[in-house]
Amino acid sequence: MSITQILFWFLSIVAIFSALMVISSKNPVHSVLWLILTFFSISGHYILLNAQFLAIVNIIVYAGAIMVLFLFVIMLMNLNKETEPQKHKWLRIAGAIAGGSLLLVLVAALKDTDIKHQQALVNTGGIGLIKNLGKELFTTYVVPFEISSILFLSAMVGAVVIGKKE
Amino acid sequence: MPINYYIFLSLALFCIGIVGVLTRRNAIIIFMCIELMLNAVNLLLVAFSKMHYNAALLAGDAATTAGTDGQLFVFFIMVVAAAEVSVGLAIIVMMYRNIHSVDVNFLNRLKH
Amino acid sequence: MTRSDGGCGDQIMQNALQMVYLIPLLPLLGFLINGLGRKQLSKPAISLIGCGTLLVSFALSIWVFLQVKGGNVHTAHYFDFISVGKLNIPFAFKIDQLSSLFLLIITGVGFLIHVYSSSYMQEEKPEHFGRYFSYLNLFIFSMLLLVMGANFVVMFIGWEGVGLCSYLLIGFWFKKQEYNKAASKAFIMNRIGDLAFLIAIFWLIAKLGTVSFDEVFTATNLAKLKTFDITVITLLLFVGATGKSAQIPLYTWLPDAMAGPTPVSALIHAATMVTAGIYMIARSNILYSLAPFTMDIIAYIGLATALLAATIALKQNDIKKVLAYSTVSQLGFMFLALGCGAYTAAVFHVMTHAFFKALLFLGSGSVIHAMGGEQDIRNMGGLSKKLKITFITFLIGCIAIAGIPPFSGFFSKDAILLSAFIKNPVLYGVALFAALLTAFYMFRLLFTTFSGKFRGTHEQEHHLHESPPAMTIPLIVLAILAIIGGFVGIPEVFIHGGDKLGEFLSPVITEQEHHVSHSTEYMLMGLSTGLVIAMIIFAWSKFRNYQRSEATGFGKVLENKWYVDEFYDAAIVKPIKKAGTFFNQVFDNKVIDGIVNGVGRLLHYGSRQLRLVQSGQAGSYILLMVISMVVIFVIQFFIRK
Amino acid sequence: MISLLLILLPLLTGLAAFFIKDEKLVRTWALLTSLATLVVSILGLCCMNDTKYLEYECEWLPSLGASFSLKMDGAAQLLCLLNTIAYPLVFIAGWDKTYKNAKNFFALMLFAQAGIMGVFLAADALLFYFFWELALIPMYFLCSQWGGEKRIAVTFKFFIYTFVGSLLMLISILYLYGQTPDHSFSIESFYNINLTSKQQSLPFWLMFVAFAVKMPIFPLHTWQPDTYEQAPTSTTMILSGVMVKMGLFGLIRWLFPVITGASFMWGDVVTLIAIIGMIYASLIALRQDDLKRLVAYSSIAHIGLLCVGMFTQNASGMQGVMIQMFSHGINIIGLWIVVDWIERKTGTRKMSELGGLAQKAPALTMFFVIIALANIALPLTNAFVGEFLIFNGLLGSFTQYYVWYTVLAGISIILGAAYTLRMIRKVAYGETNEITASVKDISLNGRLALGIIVVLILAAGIYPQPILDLTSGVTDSLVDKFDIIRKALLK
Amino acid sequence: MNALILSAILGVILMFSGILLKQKAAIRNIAIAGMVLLLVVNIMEMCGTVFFNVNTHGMIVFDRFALLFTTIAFASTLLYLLLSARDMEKVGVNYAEYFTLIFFILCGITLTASFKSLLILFLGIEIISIPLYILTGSDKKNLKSNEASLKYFLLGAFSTGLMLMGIALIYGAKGTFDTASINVFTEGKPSLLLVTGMLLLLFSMSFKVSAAPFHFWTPDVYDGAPTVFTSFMATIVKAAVFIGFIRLFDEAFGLMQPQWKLFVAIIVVATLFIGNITAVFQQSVKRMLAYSSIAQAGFMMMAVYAMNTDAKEGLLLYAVAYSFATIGIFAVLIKMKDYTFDGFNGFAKHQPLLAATTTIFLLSLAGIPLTAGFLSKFYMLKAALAAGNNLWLVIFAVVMAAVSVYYYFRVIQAMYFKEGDAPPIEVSRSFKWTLVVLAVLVIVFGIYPDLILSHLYF
Repeated sequence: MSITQILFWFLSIVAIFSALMVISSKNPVHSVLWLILTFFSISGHYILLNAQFLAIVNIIVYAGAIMVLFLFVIMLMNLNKETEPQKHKWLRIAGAIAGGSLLLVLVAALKDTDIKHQQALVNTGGIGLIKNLGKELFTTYVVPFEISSILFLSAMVGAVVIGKKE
Repeated sequence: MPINYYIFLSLALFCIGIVGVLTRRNAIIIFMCIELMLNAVNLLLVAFSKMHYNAALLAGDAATTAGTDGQLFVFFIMVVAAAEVSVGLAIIVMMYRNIHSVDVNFLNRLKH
Repeated sequence: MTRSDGGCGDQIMQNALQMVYLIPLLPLLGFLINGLGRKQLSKPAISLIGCGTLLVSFALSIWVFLQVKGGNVHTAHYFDFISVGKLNIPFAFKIDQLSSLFLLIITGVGFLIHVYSSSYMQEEKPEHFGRYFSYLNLFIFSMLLLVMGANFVVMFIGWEGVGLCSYLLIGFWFKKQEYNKAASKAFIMNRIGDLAFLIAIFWLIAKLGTVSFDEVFTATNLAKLKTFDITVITLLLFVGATGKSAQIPLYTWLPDAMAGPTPVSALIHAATMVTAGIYMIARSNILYSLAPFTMDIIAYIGLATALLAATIALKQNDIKKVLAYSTVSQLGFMFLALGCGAYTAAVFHVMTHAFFKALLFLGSGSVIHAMGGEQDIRNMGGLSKKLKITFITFLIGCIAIAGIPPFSGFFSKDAILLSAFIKNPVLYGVALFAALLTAFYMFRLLFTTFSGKFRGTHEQEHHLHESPPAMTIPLIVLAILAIIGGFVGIPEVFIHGGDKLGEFLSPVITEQEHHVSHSTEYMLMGLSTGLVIAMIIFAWSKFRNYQRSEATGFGKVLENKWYVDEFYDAAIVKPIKKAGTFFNQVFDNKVIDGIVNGVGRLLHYGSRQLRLVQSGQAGSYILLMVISMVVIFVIQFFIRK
Repeated sequence: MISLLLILLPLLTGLAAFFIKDEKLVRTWALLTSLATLVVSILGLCCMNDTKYLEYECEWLPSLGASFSLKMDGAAQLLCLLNTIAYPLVFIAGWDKTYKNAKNFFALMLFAQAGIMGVFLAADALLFYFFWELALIPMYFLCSQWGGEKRIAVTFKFFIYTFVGSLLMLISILYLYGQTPDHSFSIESFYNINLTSKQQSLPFWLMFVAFAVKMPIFPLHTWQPDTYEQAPTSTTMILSGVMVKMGLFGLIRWLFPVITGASFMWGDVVTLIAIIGMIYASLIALRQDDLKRLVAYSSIAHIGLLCVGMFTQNASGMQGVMIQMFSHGINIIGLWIVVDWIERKTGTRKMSELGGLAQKAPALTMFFVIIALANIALPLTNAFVGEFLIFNGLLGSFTQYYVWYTVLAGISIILGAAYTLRMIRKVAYGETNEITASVKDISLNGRLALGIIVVLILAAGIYPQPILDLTSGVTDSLVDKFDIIRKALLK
Repeated sequence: MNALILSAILGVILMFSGILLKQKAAIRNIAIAGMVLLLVVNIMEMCGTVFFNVNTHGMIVFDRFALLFTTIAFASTLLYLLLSARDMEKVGVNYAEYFTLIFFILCGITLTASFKSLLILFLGIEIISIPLYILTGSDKKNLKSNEASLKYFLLGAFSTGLMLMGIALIYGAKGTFDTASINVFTEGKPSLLLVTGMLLLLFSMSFKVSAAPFHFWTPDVYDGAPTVFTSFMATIVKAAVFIGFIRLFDEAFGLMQPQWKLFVAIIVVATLFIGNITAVFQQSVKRMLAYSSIAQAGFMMMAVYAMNTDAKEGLLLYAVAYSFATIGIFAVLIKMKDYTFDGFNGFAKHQPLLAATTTIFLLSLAGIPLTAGFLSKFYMLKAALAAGNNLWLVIFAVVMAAVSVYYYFRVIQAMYFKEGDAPPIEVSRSFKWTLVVLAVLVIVFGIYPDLILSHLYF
């Protein structure tokens, strides 16, 4: 059992545990913190998969920007355990069962795919490096890249439309 | 590490996200769960890209760029997610302004 | 006598008989003129047109008759009425012995009755007067079509036409709803018969592909028909006849038909229309001769009708009702004759009956006229002093119908009885009994009406008077005919070759020769005559001066006509009405429409339920989505494998 | 040429009618144009009766294989004639009526005429369906705009009923289209379809239901009495006089020649249903008190007989249907005119409240009686010829129960006499009452319309041969088709 | 390509015009002018003049089908703007921004109609969705609008998640996002990953086109959103997503029909059933139209089911028929004070012209001949029948079409046959004429659809 494998298991367990905590903790602030932890563990996975660039971006964008945004909002509304609305017990159970069965079905379906023995975790390869990605992004993927700017524009306009006081 | 593990891991995260969406009423939490789902997808994509890269290597193509597209896709997902978050939070805030609650079931005028 | 192709071959145009279409055409014209101009024309003008047209066609009929007597028989073809595929139905007239004879009877008696009516209907308003005559002419027209038609379809046209006219004339005084009811009853009962007639025609078409007499009654075609077919066809035709000629089971309309004006009863419901059935069967005698089974049926039905009607007539107090039932009974005799294969006898009796029954009806009309509309014989009596001519003519009529030599009725009825005797002595016995009943009730009628002392109200008595000549002259003429009418068919036993009628009709009517010893024949005649006279004396002793008395026991049953009408009502009319009500109120509304509307209601219900799924909660939406996803995955990965 | 004109004329004049404000003017306009159409159809009948005039074809949807092609065979000519005769009659009879915003009324009426005409002429399945619906839509608006108090619900029911039917027909058409050798909707290629009788069954029933609803055949008839009762009488005349024939015409042109095998196979069943319907409707008519409903149910009975006649599938029966379609159209329009007059003058349709009209309105009564007698097929009226031939065909047909069928159908004829005479008796005869005491006799335009009708009745009753000759071509070809099938099956 | 870039530019222009110009008329005119320009440019591209020639590395291909559809979409949008642009003023203050977002959405529509790579599809759908979330919530003080936008956003994001998961799995199976190369598989059966991904995509696309059982957002969102924008998203957007749908399943999963045909059939049936049946009982015309749009989606799904030439032509025709009719009805509905059926009572008396045109639109939606609605439905049924032995599906669809008549005609009945006092509403002459043009177009395409379809081929 190599170190990478140990890391893999460790990160996976952390990710899943913290994810579970996200959905189970009563206090929204805690959920946010747990979610950040999840993201960190996922970034860890990225590093294991030599996707260094994505790992960094993940931490910056997600754990950094996005989650902070969430945190701000939650603080702003000072939500906490007391104000947290609770779903009816049975509905919660139903939801859990539904999601669980979906997982079950998918896993059962995909447990023996034709590619199941292909290796993902090896220490070679530099495609994840910013150099390669950048090259691709600004040659092949330039059009989608520009298009995504439209997406941002619309999001910005939207935020303005929604957020602006009248 | 066989790819299956990654598939299962991300599926697990994905479904946890779904369960979260189903079990919570706080709009923000629900939204966070959706973000969790997206991250599960990202993880899977990265794993796959790596896998395809390996496959290409084993096929003997030393200078392969296989799998790059997967990682770029992840990049685009993050872009979209960011945009979504900005809009989504704006909407939630707007609602909160009006009803001082983030309970998705609080507003229930539209039905039947 | 082959049907012309296209109708304009030379030899046909040369044939004078091609002109016979004038005979029905003139009454039709009369109908149109009187019908459309009934508001404008004056009464004399109307009666002139009505009678005049008929007089002319009567004259033409005589001319035609002479032609035929001269051996010139002819089928006049005018145009193709219906021609579909192989079926071709021409509009053609057939002029032969049988039809020409009937032409004479119809136009002749018809003319007399027209004349009679012109004074009998004087009280009517002009337009109703005109309506009356137009109907009468229309009737003559259709009756002529009936007898002149060269195929079953043209015959059927007339057949239904006369039904229509009788409907119109029974309901002539349309303000009285019960009259209209009687009219409808007549029409519908005729319709039942007509349906059978039609089916018979279709059967013929299906089997032979033709309906014209000239083609059907040829040996080759008859050979094509199986016995079964012939029996069915003849039976169906006979059912048609029972409708028109008031036989069991369809006779009940005729007595009710007396609602119409009396001349109408005389013309349509005694002299002419009701004998259409006999004409039709006589016309197709060749067919019937091949269907012994049908013949038996006809004989029994006829006899039964004769007896039943006679018994009913015993207890009737309405002068016209008595005559009506006697008509039914006489028709029964005619069918008996037909059933026994004595077609000539039947036709003979049709003729004589036309004379004396028309006479009797017109006489009763004159009585009613005198009594100011009174028809109940219990309120009459002793009229012989005031109404001399009426009384005498009526008496002649009664003698004739009773069948006392040498009056016309004797010969025809004797011929019938003889034929019955030849077929089966039992039949003869029953028939004789019916004949005796006839004599009895006719003279009951005569005595209660004319002898004894007057039983009506005083102003009726004061009002009593003999009818005007326009009414009495036809009476006299008919009386003479009733006396001498029989001499055209004197039995062989008296004069060799006396049976002129038989000879005349022999080309169209083929009868199997029968042979009974002269002694038997004499004996039968004597027997019947004797008994009849006895009956008359019995009636005289009983009703010389009539005392009013309530009918009891069996008499009541007879007075109520064996409750046949009630039975029909309960057995047929009521159920039909019930079914109609049920279908209308329950089945159509509740069941069928209920299903239709039920679908709509179900839709609404489903909609109301289904929209509850749209709970308005994002959580539940996603839950449902996830569940359906799971389901689809399961189907894809675990079930479809 | 003629055929195209027959459709375009009412369509365009109808459009024009939308813009004529003045009521009197638009009424005149409608009458004149309908007369013009009549002239055209007569032209097509007598002097220009040559295929180069009667047929028309131009490209429409080549991608679908649908073309705008019109074909005018004998049956079509007869029915177009009926259509063109009916409209002037309706307009004349309704001359003294006033409608709120009349221009729409007359425009829609003319549209309906165009639609019906198209149904009779279309030689392309898709086009046929188009016109089929087109005839329906104006009727829907007419009935629910100018109808009685329950009009909306009733008319809507009528619409849904027929719409469902026609949609089923659409499926059938599509199915058959799939079977055509050259994927085309033209009638010729429909005639070239060859399927086994078993395969034909489904499309047969799908299509027959559509026609059965239109006719209507028991048990799909429940829309009809309500609609006839609620619709404005002018519309009812068209509905019952002309539109009903669309269903029968569908049988003649689209069902029998295309799906011959199944039509033969199911002939017995359909005949039985239709006969049951006849008796059923007659029994109900016997118990009706409302004049309109009575006429409606009697119409159901008559249409049932027509359907029976079609399914005898022999020359006599189908020729009978041809002439009877014409006769029924004329007669029932006459009946409606009378009923409408009575309702307008007395304010009631209840026979129990009527009576004694014969004294007050002799002319009306005369027409009434004549038409009623024609309605029960008295000889020398047009209906007799038709029913005679139909019954003859029925008895001569190849169904194994033909005798019983004939007898049963005959019963309904007797019942027909019963309820018709009952109607005459209750309406025209008897003493007058306070409702009928003040009735005046029918007005001039009414007399004119009824007079024309009576003339037609007698003319067709005494000398029907021209009509029979007109349609013999169609029936003969159908009979040949059926003979082939029959031989094939009997072997 | 012209349209894609120009629409983006126009979006930006309008964004600034909101800052620079004060009077709304000017903004509106710019928008409409821009729209015309967009339409022209797109048509020019159809005729072969391409201004910008960008190498998209085969991610976007503007083929005949895509261009024809975009033309249709732009034309409908133009008509939509002509009819309803004025009414956007009522929604809120950010007048220019609304146009901006609409142009961005058009940009997304162009992508969705012409993608060749799942990435572009994803971006396109997102560019469509995100502005729509905004527009739905643009009536900020209105709680219904808030609720609608929140629901739409949450569910939309969720379905995006599904879609991404699907794409990821497909990537895992194929190692590419290019539709063409996804569609080839050497081994007999497609791999489980591929199938799973395909199904997830099916779900998310069904969600976007509001096909049952993923339709739940539709009624609430259409009902809650400002009517102006409901009109837009219910027609043009939905049609565009459908085009994306059929492209995806034709080009990427064309060879996997055995795997998805059954489920599409189920979805068709469910959608038709739920949409039609639920619409029957509605009291508000707006909500009824929402459900009817689900029902219509069911019919359009038949094109995906059939997946043949007829289906594609039919889908284009359907897009026209459905969009035009619905835009027209909504344009009238916006003017109404009262959205309930009774609000239409006696409408024909005061507004004969509007009533007449609305009737034509309703007839088209109901699929009555002579209107485009009939032929489009006809194409669908034809395609479905041609697709194979599935008469039952067609019969079901037809029965449901009959049901749809029920609720469409309720409006007609209210307008024409019911007595009532629908408050007289004043409309500009230009509005009336645009409406008439729209109605005429509906009828013209109903008689001669080749006007459109002939452009599909050279």
